[in-house]
Amino acid sequence: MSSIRVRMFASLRERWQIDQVELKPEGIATVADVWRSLTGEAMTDQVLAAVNMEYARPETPVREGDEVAFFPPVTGG
Amino acid sequence: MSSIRVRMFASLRERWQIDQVELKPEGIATVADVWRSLTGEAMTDQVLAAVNMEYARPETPVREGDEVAFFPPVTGG
Amino acid sequence: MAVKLVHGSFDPWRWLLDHQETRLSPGSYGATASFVGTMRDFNEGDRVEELFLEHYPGMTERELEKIVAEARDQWRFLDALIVHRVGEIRPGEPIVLVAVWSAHRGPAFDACRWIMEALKHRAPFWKKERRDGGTRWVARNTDGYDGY
Amino acid sequence: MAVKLVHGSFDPWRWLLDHQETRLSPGSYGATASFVGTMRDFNEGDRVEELFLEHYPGMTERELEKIVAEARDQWRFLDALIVHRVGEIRPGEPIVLVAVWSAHRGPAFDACRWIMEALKHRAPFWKKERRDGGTRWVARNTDGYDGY
Repeated sequence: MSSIRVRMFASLRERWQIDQVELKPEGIATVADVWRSLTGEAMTDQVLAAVNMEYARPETPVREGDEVAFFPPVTGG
Repeated sequence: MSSIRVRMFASLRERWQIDQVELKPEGIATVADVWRSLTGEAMTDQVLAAVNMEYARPETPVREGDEVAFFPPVTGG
Repeated sequence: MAVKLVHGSFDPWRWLLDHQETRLSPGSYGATASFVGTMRDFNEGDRVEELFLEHYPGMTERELEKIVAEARDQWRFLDALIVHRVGEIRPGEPIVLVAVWSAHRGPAFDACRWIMEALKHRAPFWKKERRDGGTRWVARNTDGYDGY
Repeated sequence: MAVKLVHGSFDPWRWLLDHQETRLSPGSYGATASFVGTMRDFNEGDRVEELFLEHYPGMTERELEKIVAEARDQWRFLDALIVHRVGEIRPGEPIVLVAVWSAHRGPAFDACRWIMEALKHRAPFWKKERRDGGTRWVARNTDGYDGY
């Protein structure tokens, strides 16, 4: 069975020491579930998320095979 | 006694066949007077004016030694 | 701050870069907003063959300098450059460059656009177009905020 | 329409000109609005020695392309170019170029600024600054319309 790939960027990657990790999909239904399973915390507005490279919300559904990313507010340009 | 220098630009120069002309200041108090003495007409909003290279209005005073210019709406850029 | 009228074709990006390299200190500005107006070969459905740009020597420069000074009263920016062609212009050739350098992007965008609109509405330039062998004066500049 | 991420220093005016010469037909566009963001050597009063720009390969490009597509839904323009640096950047070096070509100036100005704001608020880039030997992530981008 395929897993969920999770990525973290910038300050979140450094804070949680996670660059990329594979998660078993059991018990995971949403983006918020992914975050909680990795950090033990609830998402705040300082944590942005994407599913398959599209912006997502904490309640966005996550399925096996998805790539879920977490990152802080963007600061490009 | 010094005269008033009058210049016309663009379509006005072509219409009135006046590039530059010197006017005696007698009987001339305002920009509108200058225009009327050259064209016999009243100024319309299609005629813009400057006195000494600053935008002026029909009622702007004109004195001997001044340079008065008439031109159509500007179309640069 | 610099205002230049040029006869003959000019490379706006060369002017911008030269100004930047000679007048601005690297690392001092975070934002450069610029606008280049170019002669199109069509206007209102007609093919335009050539443009002649008349100006009022002395007043044109003065009005452009006044416009830059008024922009400085409204926004905080480090430098601004206006370059405008006069004389004969062919399709595809640049007519005008406005560039503004500032620390942050807000004032650069605001001042660049405001200067360009003020130039269009106040600076004494007049365009005469040649179409199909005939010539005619352009009647009026359009509003740059109407978004068409 | 083109979106490019570049590693290492780039010349925004060279990119703009190359795009214009290869993608646009001379005489077709009357307006080119552009913005260049450059790394300043000071931020909030501190000297910044270096910047590191992280991005999300794949999503960053996709988000930039989406921004250009959304701009096209709102304004009529002929072409747009976004070039953005990633990796290490030194003070005085350009970070981003946004350029928009259109027939008239209104849409060029509007779309260029809107694209730049959308990029600042949505495109997945993250800046880490080095000051006095230490590093820190930049917390948040400021609003480009507040005019400071």
